[in-house]
Amino acid sequence: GGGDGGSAVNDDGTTTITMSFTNNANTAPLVLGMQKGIFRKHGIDLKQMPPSNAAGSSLVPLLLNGQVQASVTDVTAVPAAVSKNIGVHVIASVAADYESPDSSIFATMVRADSDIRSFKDLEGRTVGVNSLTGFWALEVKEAVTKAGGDPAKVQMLAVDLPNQVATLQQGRVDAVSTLQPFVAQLQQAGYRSLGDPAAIALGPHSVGSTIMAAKSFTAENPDTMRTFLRAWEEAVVYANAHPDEVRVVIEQSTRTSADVVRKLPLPWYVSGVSRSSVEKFMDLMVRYGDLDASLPIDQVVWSEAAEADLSTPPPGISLAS
Amino acid sequence: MTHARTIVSPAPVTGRPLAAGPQRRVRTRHVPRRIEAALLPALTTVLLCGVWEVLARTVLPPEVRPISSALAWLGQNSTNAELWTAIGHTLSHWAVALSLALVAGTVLGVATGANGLVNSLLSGVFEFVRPIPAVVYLPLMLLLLGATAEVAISLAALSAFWPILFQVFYGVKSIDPIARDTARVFGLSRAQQLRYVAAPSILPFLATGVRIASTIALLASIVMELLGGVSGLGAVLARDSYNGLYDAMYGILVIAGCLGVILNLVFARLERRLLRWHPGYRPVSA
Amino acid sequence: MTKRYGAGDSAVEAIRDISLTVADGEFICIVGPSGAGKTTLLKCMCGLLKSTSGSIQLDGVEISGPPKRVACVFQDYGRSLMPWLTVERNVGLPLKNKVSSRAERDRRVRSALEQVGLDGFGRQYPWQLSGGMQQRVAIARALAYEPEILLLDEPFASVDAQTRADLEDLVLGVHATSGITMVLVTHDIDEAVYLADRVVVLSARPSTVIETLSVPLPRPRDQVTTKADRRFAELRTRVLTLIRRTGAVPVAVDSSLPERGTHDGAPMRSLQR
Amino acid sequence: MTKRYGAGDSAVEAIRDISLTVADGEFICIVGPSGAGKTTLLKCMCGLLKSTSGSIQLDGVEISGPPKRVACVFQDYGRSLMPWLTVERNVGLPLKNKVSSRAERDRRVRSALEQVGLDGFGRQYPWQLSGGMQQRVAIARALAYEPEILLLDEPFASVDAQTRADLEDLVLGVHATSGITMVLVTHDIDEAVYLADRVVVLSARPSTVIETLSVPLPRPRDQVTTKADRRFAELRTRVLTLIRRTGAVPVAVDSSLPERGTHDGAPMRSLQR
Amino acid sequence: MRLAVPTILPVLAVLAWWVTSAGSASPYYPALSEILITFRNTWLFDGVRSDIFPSVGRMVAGFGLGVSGGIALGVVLGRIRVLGRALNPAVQFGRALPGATLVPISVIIFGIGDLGKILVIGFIAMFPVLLNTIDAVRSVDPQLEEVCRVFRLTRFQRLTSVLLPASAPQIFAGMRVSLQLSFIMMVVTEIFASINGIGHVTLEAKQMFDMPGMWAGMLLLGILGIASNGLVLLLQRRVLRWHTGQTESN
Ligand SMILES: Nc1ncnc2c1ncn2[C@@H]1O[C@H](COP(=O)(O)OP(=O)(O)OP(=O)(O)O)[C@@H](O)[C@H]1O
Ligand SMILES: Nc1ncnc2c1ncn2[C@@H]1O[C@H](COP(=O)(O)OP(=O)(O)OP(=O)(O)O)[C@@H](O)[C@H]1O
Ligand SMILES: [Mg+2]
Ligand SMILES: [Mg+2]
Repeated sequence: GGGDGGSAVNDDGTTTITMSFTNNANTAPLVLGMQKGIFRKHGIDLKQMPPSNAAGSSLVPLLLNGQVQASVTDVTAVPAAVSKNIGVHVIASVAADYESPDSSIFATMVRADSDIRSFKDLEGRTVGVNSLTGFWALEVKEAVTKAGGDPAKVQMLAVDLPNQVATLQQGRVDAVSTLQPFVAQLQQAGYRSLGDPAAIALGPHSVGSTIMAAKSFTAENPDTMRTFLRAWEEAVVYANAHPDEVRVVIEQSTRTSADVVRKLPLPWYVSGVSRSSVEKFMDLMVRYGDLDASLPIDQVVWSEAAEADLSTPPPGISLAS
Repeated sequence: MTHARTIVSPAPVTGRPLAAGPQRRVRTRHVPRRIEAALLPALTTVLLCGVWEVLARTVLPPEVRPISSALAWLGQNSTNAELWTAIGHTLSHWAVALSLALVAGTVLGVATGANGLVNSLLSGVFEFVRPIPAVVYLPLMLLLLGATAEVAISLAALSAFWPILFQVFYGVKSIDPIARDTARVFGLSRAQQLRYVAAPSILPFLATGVRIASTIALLASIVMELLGGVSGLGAVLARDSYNGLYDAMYGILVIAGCLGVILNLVFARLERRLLRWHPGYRPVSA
Repeated sequence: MTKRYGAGDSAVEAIRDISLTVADGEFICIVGPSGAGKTTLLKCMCGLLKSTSGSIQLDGVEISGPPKRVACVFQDYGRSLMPWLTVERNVGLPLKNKVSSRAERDRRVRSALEQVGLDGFGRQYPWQLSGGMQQRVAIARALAYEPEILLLDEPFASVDAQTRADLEDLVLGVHATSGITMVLVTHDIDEAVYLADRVVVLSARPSTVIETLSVPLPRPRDQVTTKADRRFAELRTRVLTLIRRTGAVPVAVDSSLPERGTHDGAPMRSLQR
Repeated sequence: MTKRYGAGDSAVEAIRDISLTVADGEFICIVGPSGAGKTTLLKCMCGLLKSTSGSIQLDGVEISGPPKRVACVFQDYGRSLMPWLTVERNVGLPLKNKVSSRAERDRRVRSALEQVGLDGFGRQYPWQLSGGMQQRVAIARALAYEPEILLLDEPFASVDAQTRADLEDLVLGVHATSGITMVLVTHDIDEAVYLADRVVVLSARPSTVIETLSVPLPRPRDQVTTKADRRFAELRTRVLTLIRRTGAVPVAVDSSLPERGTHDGAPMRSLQR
Repeated sequence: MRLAVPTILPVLAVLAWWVTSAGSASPYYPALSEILITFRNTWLFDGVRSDIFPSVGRMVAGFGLGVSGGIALGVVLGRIRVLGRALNPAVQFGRALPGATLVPISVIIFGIGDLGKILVIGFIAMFPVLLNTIDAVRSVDPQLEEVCRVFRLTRFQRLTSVLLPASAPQIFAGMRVSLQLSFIMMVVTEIFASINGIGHVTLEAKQMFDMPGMWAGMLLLGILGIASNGLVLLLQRRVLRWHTGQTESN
């Protein structure tokens, strides 16, 4: 157990922070930072809770009871929780969405022979998304609206990421909204992309993957949290600067084969919070009924969190024009 | 009275008189029987694996991996310490959960089976709690207890508790009234009635219950690890499925299945020893 | 006392108003037509069933459950033996509370099995024995228990004539040496007269005592002299005519399962006082 | 034929070399000490057990399973009735395949129950009946089945003298009118002589036929005249002395559960041919 | 009076719940009154047709499939020992597969309709009944088997008149566990590829931190559980009348 919201100071003077996150491409800098001693250098003994399939709603209790101090989450979970008086907030980002010349991180895919040409054509069709609550469904709905369609006529279906390819292939769903490495797999198999719903819905470089913490913890341990964020920032910078090392970490921590990882477009790691991006997500949530009203940004994002710098992409990443 | 109807004819000379004294018999007969007993299930298993292999390679989508890929993955990872540690964690969760369920289920099963009042009192609460899956109230548990091994264990124990409770309940109901009367007349104490009359009557029911509960405890442990982020096979499964490692997913399913088979084997052995007297284990007559 | 099974329309009155006093050390035999209520009476006497009205007392104290000093041989001997225990352990089981020394227990078990002619079968299971042998195991269990009062429900029904005679003499011997009070239900009138101090003749259901006959034959008795006694033949004929008169086949009743009782989950047979 | 239970060290030889031919329509009674192997013999005859060596033939054809025209009354009557069926349905169950008309079935069931003195108990469950009544249900079931060969294993052990006499006469009557072949195991020597065309006396285990006695008493027989016949008394004494000679109490064997057999999952009691 | 006893503890529990939750500040432990309002809004009117019927329908179908399949297969595997031995590893393997992981596989194989869900529910619900049936038919009193053989009862009669009634107490023990598993699988199958259902609505409420909604779902599941268990008990009382009578005599 992790105590009652307080962070434990160890014998060697470091402070233990337990985080819950799943090993995937996005969370590679956390692992890299641990491996390179970046967190330890800042006096943070970062520990990972074993990976789980649980959605944000199941992770929040762990923040509240102090078992973990930070948790990687879909950004929409935070306003949803805050609107129900649950004390969590966003303290940092993990990775930003971007489009490179040959691929994007997110994509909505259809079969090659499909008559669906645009998001508007999704009307009357079924789209598989990882989860009905959260940014997946929101982005598709907004992309349909922007394309001039009626999202109410699109049937959303929860299909977990690993099985989306099969359901699409078998015609159980007409389209799936997915991310890397599945996007690359589908493209290789000849599936067609309708575009990046995140970019369409939120504009370029939105941040959907964030780190959240309990408000009570940040209030009681602001120094620890600041130190942690500084360490995270350094880890992000290091990761962005060392794509090869990132690929090795991804390969090891996800146990994906080197072949797949080599072809993978790397995430654009971001440490600060993009408040505008959070607000856009809240707007979408309000528009599609997941939230009654937009919340003041200070209730959702820790006031001391730095603003994200989304202007200059890291050197290893080439942006689509 | 014309012709002979039923004839019981004398034995040919083969009928070797068998006196009370010990007679040695060669044991060789047992060996082939033993092999035969193992061979049959092995053959059907191979056959079913073959069916899976063919189906997975032909009609099923590529995400459903053929058994050969899953086995290959298992082969590659047979020395993977992480995997073995995960299996160890899962098994320890299973063991503790099953023991807890066994104790609680037996005690409450006997109490509810033997005492109508206790049964009526508890049944309302029991029946309300039972149909609610742990997935639903997981956040509450995590909030109260955290994502700890204890949570995985207690939820797994709860799931395994029900089958044992019911089996014991019905076992108590099946005690032969004449055997019960006998025990009472001969002045056996309550503890002795439990030990010598109730327990053996319940045992066949309990044995089935334990086999059901053992698997449920195993599954519940894995699911709790998967959802709650507790170390074990479930946590490995969570990561691998998020990253689309299908061979690994099916490999872990195979591990779960094999654990089930092995644990069942252990219990079946134990049961055969304990229930030698029982008609199900008595020799087949004629 | 009376005893009724069930309640309401479908109640079965097994025993109507029986009054019986058994003296210490006495040997009583109960005879009566099949279905009369002999087993019911015996079960009431050993405290397994509660009487519907009236009372059953042991030494002036009302019985509420099976008293310690009573042992019983059940009519359905097959089901009264535990299939999970060997013969030896079946016989030894009730001794655990009475005899603390293990050696003494083993001795008693061995001697009881010997007495009923089953030495050497101790390590078999009851279901490996013939019907008559199982019945003798049940008798051995009761003998090894050394109760003060022994109730036997048709204990020799499944054994052959010779074994039966041997067992009769065994019971007589035990009665003579240890002074156990014995109540024995039998269908064999010769047996009843041969064994008993008094023979109680029951009527068909609902049963009442038709007559209680004293048997003034001298003890010790033996199969040859006693049965050759003139009074033996007289008593035998007496009992026989009494039983004949009662009509062996019980009156039919038109009763089915009590629908009402089961409706709301109540036990189907509840006892009324 | 011979019959052994189990294999190896712990085998129990129940029947050693019995040869018996039963003529069509004959009435055979088998007597013998308890544990001799009478039940075993009967079970072999009705095809429930396979003989260890030798053969059992019906009309010259080797029996491999229970033949259609054979019915049986089991010694352990209590456990041979289905507790989940009412008396009526217990008796009627085997008729379903023989009699297609429902009305005829009902008639047969009713008449069989009447014959054994249980009319009016049809809608009760077996466990609501006394021991003797249960035994009579088992007899009624076999009678209603109207087999060509009827095997009865101590069918009157639990009924009172009067009912017993009635049932004996019932069986005699059925035998006379329908010509059923009957084989009856009993411990009552009077009964054996009274009923049988031939009485087969078995020795203690491993049992062999000591002697087969023809009973030349005229038919129809009745309780009074037949039993008063001089030859009746002679035969009775004859059988008695034969049985005495064999030693009623069987030889003890020191055998326990065959440990070996259970070890590798092999059946504990396997039959050897 | 007898009817009152089972309600004592639940009534006490509800009272305690009402009192302790009345002024609760924790969003995870909302006031019972609030839960009841949500319950009424979610489940009592539109919810019956749109969510309760589909869910319960799938559950009943799956449960029925599982129980009948379990009994049928159990009789076959229990009686034909060779088959029982041969298929034992397959059975043990099958029941050790986590139900939750079967859902996506069934979506791939059977699609997103009701069929796949019903099959998964049935598959998981089958095993407790299956195991109990196998064990029960193997332990039928040998004496009764002999009766059947002597009176030449047909296979079907042996099944309906002897095997099933003799196994009934144990089958019912399995059925009650199967019923519970059906409920759980009903919810689990609605995690993925579902557009309606009790589990779907409840899990979505959970995802959206709508705690009264989640509690209302749990309340509904509990109520349905009590009701369905009552139905099974009613059936059991009919089928096992002889058994209760026999064992409760005295
Ligand atoms: N559990 C029961 N429920 C209802 N009636 C019962 C029950 N047990 C016995 N009876 C009835 O009570 C009567 C007496 O039964 P009891 O067993 O005492 O007879 P019995 O004298 O021992 O007969 P037998 O000599 O045949 O064993 C019978 O007519 C029987 O139908
Ligand atoms: N299942 C069994 N396993 C081993 N031995 C058995 C089994 N059944 C019977 N025996 C043995 O076979 C012998 C003959 O038994 P059987 O039941 O045929 O005797 P019986 O003549 O019918 O005796 P009774 O008159 O007491 O009923 C007995 O000594 C018994 O110990
Ligand atoms: Mg009786
Ligand atoms: Mg016998």
